[in-house]
Amino acid sequence: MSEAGNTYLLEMQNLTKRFPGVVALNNVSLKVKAGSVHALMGENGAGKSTLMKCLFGIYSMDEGKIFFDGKEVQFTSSKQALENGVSMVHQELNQVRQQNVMDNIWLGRYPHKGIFIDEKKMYEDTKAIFQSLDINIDPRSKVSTLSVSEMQMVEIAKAVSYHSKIIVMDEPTSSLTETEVNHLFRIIKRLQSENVAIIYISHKMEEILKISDEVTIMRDGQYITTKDAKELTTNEIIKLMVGRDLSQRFPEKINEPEEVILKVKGFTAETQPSFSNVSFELRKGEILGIAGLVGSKRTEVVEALFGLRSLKSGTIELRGKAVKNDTPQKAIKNGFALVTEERRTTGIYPELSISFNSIIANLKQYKKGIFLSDSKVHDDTKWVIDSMKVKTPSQKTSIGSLSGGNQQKVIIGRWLLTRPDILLLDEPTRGIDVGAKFEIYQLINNLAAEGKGIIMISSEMPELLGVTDRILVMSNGKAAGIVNTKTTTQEEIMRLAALY
Amino acid sequence: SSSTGGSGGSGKDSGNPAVGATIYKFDDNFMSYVRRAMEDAAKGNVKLMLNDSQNDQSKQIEQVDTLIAKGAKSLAINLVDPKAAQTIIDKAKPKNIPVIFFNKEPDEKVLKGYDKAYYVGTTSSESGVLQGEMIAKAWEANKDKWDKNHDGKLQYVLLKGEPGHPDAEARTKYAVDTIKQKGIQVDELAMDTAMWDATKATEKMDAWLAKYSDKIEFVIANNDGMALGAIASLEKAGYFSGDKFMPVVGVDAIPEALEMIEKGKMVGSILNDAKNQGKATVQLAANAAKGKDVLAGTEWKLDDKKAVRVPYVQVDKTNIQVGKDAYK
Amino acid sequence: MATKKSNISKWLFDNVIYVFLVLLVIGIVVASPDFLSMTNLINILSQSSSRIIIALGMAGILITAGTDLSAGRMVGLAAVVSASLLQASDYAYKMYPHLAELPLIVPILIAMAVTGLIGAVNGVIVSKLHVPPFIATLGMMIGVYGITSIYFDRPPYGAQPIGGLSQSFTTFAQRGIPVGQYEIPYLLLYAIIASILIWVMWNKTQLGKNMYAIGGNPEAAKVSGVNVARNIIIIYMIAGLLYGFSGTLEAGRVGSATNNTGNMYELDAIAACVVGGVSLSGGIGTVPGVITGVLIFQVINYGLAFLGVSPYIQYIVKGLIIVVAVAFDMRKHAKKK
Amino acid sequence: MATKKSNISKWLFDNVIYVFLVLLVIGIVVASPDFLSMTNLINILSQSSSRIIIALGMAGILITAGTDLSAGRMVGLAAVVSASLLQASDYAYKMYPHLAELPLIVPILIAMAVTGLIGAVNGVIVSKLHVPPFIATLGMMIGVYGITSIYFDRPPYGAQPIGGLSQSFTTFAQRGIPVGQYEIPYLLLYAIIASILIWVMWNKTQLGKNMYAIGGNPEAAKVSGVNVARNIIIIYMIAGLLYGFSGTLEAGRVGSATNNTGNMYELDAIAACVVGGVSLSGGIGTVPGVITGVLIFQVINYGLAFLGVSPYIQYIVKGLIIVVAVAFDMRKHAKKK
Ligand SMILES: Nc1ncnc2c1ncn2[C@@H]1O[C@H](COP(=O)(O)OP(=O)(O)OP(=O)(O)O)[C@@H](O)[C@H]1O
Ligand SMILES: Nc1ncnc2c1ncn2[C@@H]1O[C@H](COP(=O)(O)OP(=O)(O)OP(=O)(O)O)[C@@H](O)[C@H]1O
Ligand SMILES: [Mg+2]
Ligand SMILES: [Mg+2]
Repeated sequence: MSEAGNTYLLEMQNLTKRFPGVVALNNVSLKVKAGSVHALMGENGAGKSTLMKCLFGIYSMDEGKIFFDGKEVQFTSSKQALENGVSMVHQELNQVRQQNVMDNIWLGRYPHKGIFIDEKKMYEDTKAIFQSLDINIDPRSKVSTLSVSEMQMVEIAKAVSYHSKIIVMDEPTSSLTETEVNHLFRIIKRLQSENVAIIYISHKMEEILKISDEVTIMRDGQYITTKDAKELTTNEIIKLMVGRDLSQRFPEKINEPEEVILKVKGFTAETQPSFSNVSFELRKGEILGIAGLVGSKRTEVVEALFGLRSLKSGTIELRGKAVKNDTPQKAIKNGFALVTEERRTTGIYPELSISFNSIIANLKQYKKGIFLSDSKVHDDTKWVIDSMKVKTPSQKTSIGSLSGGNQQKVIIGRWLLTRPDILLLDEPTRGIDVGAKFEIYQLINNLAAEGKGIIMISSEMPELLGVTDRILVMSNGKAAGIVNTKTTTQEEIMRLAALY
Repeated sequence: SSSTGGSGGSGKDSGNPAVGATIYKFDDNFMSYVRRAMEDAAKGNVKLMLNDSQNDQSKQIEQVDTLIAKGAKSLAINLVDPKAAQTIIDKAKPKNIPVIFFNKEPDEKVLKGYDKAYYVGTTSSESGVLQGEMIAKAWEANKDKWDKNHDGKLQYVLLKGEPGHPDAEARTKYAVDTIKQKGIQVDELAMDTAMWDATKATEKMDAWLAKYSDKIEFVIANNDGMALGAIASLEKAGYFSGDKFMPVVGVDAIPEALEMIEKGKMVGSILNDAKNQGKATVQLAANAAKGKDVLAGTEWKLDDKKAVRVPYVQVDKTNIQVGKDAYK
Repeated sequence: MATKKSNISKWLFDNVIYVFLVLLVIGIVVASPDFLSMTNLINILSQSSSRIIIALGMAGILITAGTDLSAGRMVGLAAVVSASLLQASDYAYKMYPHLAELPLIVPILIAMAVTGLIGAVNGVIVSKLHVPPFIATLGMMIGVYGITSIYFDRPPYGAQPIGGLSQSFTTFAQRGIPVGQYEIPYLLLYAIIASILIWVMWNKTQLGKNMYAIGGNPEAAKVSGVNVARNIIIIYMIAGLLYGFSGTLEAGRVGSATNNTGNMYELDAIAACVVGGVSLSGGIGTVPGVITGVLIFQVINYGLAFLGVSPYIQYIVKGLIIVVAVAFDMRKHAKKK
Repeated sequence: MATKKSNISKWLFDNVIYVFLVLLVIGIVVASPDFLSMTNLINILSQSSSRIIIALGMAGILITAGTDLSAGRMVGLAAVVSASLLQASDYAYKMYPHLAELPLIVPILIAMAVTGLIGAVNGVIVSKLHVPPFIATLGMMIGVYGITSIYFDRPPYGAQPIGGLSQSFTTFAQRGIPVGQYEIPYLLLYAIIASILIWVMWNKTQLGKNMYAIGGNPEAAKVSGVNVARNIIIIYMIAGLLYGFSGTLEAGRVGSATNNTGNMYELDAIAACVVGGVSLSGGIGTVPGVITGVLIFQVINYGLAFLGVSPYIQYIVKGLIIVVAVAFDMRKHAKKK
């Protein structure tokens, strides 16, 4: 590393930040050296994003000091932060979807020609940035037409394009596939060689040790420790994060696949290009993974299965009987449940309480005559909070103020309350910390053991290999093959994923 | 303006008795003059508490509640909706508060049902009748020039106020009926509401001129505002310059209309005597508030309908001064 | 100690709008001590009653992230229809000269059925044809005015205000239950009953939860298995029923009805809802909040008239108070950061 | 072949609103062939002109996910102010009897300065006090009406329409450039100039891009370093300037002004914007769309009056057309994915 190694580019000292009912940060400190990758680790709700938002001028801290580049600073707006050499990739994608890619990249700092915007320069500069980062997206395409991973790559490119001294990346890889993650790492290495510091937040353990120089660990809004990455192992990090030993990453499999309960035949979407002629079977008590590259239409298949997309052709057979899931209502009635991929747009009701968010898919269960039973609602909410280990001050707290991971747990809890026979999970552990992941795997396992059929889309190969019984590999809208988890390898799956 | 009862004034504690008044719409150009006349008449005599009913009868009912709660000794009410008189009497009668309705006439039966209720104003139909008479007279005098198609019939377009508004309905009906009564045959080319509004009137007139052009022989408007709007459209189409002319009549005789009459761009209008209407209303209300006979010390007389009549006046080029004097 | 203080200030913060109502009343009382009377209280409450009923219908729609510009015109239609069917048998200018005097409930139900149906049509246009609520109900507002006018402006008497209402009708809307020297207006009772029913609907039924879900995140509602279209239609229909009932009350209260009755009531209703904490972007709103919003407006209207503020100045003061009320309420969101 | 056909249908789909305007005109022409005349075209365009200017101001605000209920009242204020300063020197009932005839530009600039300032205040209330735009501008709408009324209803002549406008003023708004036997109205030129300026602002300047960003995702704008408050204030101010200019045109066009001039224009403007494809939830809208929206409304108004449809039926037809227009436009969004 550089000789500036002993002076810190950024020093955050004793930050405290309170929200109504929560102390999100309690006396937290963080020191980052120039040209280093500093990983920030902690469970969901530990306060990582809040700490970064205090740096970036989104939140104002209640107590504490920040020194940056030798001066004491306290940015009161993101504009100030950006102008002073701090940029950030936000955990929740923050883009103007109605506008195009380059409008988003240059938002807040458009190049001028007189009083007019220099569109040509914008286009060329965007192209140049994309080229240097090896990104292949048309700068003029509308953001709303991009896939989630493309949006995330655009966000990363944007943060890089500020030529900041420090870049905060809050879960930049949550929607990226393995190839793209490697791509990002190349970008990070290059930035590092230009003496840029990176603060890297992620729940993906493999990444942390691969990329980071130092690791700071937080727990419950408290600073725990900062260590050299070389001195740490995954298990040690996990132990420091969750405060106890977590020897295994995946629970022991206890489910026993039995007879086939679901047959999907010849699924073809109405509007193409999309998936076509996808068929598979699911057994009772089985966990079926779906693997594939981004854009391989895994999401669209499960959405169609749940009645959210129209089919051109294809049938669903449930326990030998043909059923039609034209609408989500019918799907739910037929015993399906879907945890969607985009939590913010199709999952949470951000302004409403945790209680509301927990019970909304299950209202029929609470009916007493025409009224809803408050006590049952209360009990079920409590079950969700307890069994999913949701970190919240109360049932009445609005879900929007929870950390991303905790929101996800509530959504999973919501669907478990409906006691589905077939549970569809689209990237269920996205943004979830290791401890909670383990719990969710355990849950999935138990549900399977109880005889439910589970379909799980995931872009994390180890997760698929660690949890599922069989894996359907999608490639470019087609089913490229179904493999047995016990006997397959990462290489085989990758090969199938690139088949078409 | 002097419209308030003073802050904190309930009307109970000072020398002059309090009279509660509601105006159906404060910025109605005619009512604004009545209001002024009322304020003048009230000076040193009664404490006048004025309210703007904003063309909403239920608002007016609520204002009456407030006025009674504030201790009004009599009420002067310019109804929004003449059929709501009974409701107001139902509120005043139990408290024995006299009510002077003005400008919009309640049903006779309602008025007779409460010994302390009176009316000051015109007959609603009169403005229409007078407008019709004026049209007939002008038509007969200029028939050779104005009957463009020489069929002996009067082809008119009519700009109506807000449908359902008593004045709009009465003026429309009685103006046309009166023309017919005078033995003149008429064709209605078009009739549409411009909601009392000059801009809307201009736009309706634009369309009619495009459609009928020279076939239109007369423009009748329920008020001067719309007449002025029509004139703006006519001017744009080249009327009132050279020998292109179109007779236009309105109601209200507002200053701008007087100007148009003088310039020969308008045949005439109907003046409602704001000064005397306002004065009479306050005089009756003041007497009532003081417990005297309502007519005591005034020049007014009640007709058999318990009404003091203040007549309308036709204003055209020949007697324009009458109109001008109204704004002195 | 510190937390106790901060608890109180937190409570004040969360309930700013109730506090504001109290401050407003105190302000008026300071300016004119005789404002503090039972008569004034009863007046304000009874004046608020039919507005509360309208606002509750509107609030449901706003919570689904919709809006309803046709509310006022529906009130007018219901007023005209019910009045035309409830004219006293001895009244000279009856719209239906040969109609016998009907039992009160029949015309009220007819009026409500008509507006309920119109509400449902609004709901269909919004949820099935995907027309934005603003436009759907704007079209309806214009169209309903046309329908009301045609119904209203008919032989034998043409466009005359429909008056001469039967005794039973005016009693129903103008009288009350005698308590000592005062009368508790029936209007107030109707508003209380409506509020309780709506509160139960919003908080204790599936329809209510669905309503919040649709407004909170329509995409998520669809995924959660809510039949979005059906629920929207029902909610617009319920609003229609409430406007219809309120329209009959307006006719009875005023003693007559015209095609202009109810004009612009929707704006008052929306404003009262927003002041009362209903979010125009959907998902948020409570019954007490809506009631408070209406009361704030009515206290302003009544109070300014009572103080004898000149009408034009009243407009300025009213505009100012509305903005200030909400600006205070908004500080709780602004401070989050 | 197939793709060509689907390209045409896609184009029709995306431009449904323009197609609708054409269909509307065709419909009226079929009903009354003499509708197809140069005079009618000029009339419709000149009637649309001042509305286009208002709608463009409104559209900018809608694109930021705001709204402006005070637009109509600002138009009225500007009309009254400019008319009062531009009465012919020989007119008998002048508001300022001793005021010399001013050069046209002075009163126009004064009127625009007043409404521009009010617009900026709206922007401050929205962006700095975090009052929802609906309430901020509702308060402003009520307050401005009070101010206009006080200015308007004054001695010597009280609440009389302010007329007797100077020749230069009426020429400015009523005349045009002679072309053959017709006149291209100046109004149309003003509207065209305003449209071009606004188009440039929306599409070619930082302010425009920021406007879309703020409406599309205010959080994103903020974290990208956009000064959201300042941009919002400027956009509301520009809208105010446009309303002000349009108000002077209204006064000049009609030849007089009252405190009721412009009443409810905001509703027309919002409706025209939405019909023209501006999203009330922000982030979406184009200048040609807004212009088309205004034209659709004006063709409906003018066409129905031209056809001589009875007034009440006009309301029903107008309501229907609005809903149908947007329902068609919405089909492009409606399809299940
Ligand atoms: N705007 C807010 N209002 C109230 N509470 C908040 C707000 N933002 C964060 N919190 C709370 O602060 C705590 C820390 O949240 P934060 O988002 O920083 O966690 P995190 O470490 O980033 O978690 P994750 O890994 O799930 O993203 C949580 O308890 C959260 O509920
Ligand atoms: N062209 C597009 N326009 C709009 N939305 C798109 C488009 N492409 C993808 N999406 C959205 O992105 C999401 C993922 O798309 P897709 O089904 O193609 O990928 P996937 O294989 O499911 O990948 P992953 O599961 O990693 O998201 C879907 O919800 C889809 O609606
Ligand atoms: Mg986070
Ligand atoms: Mg003739």
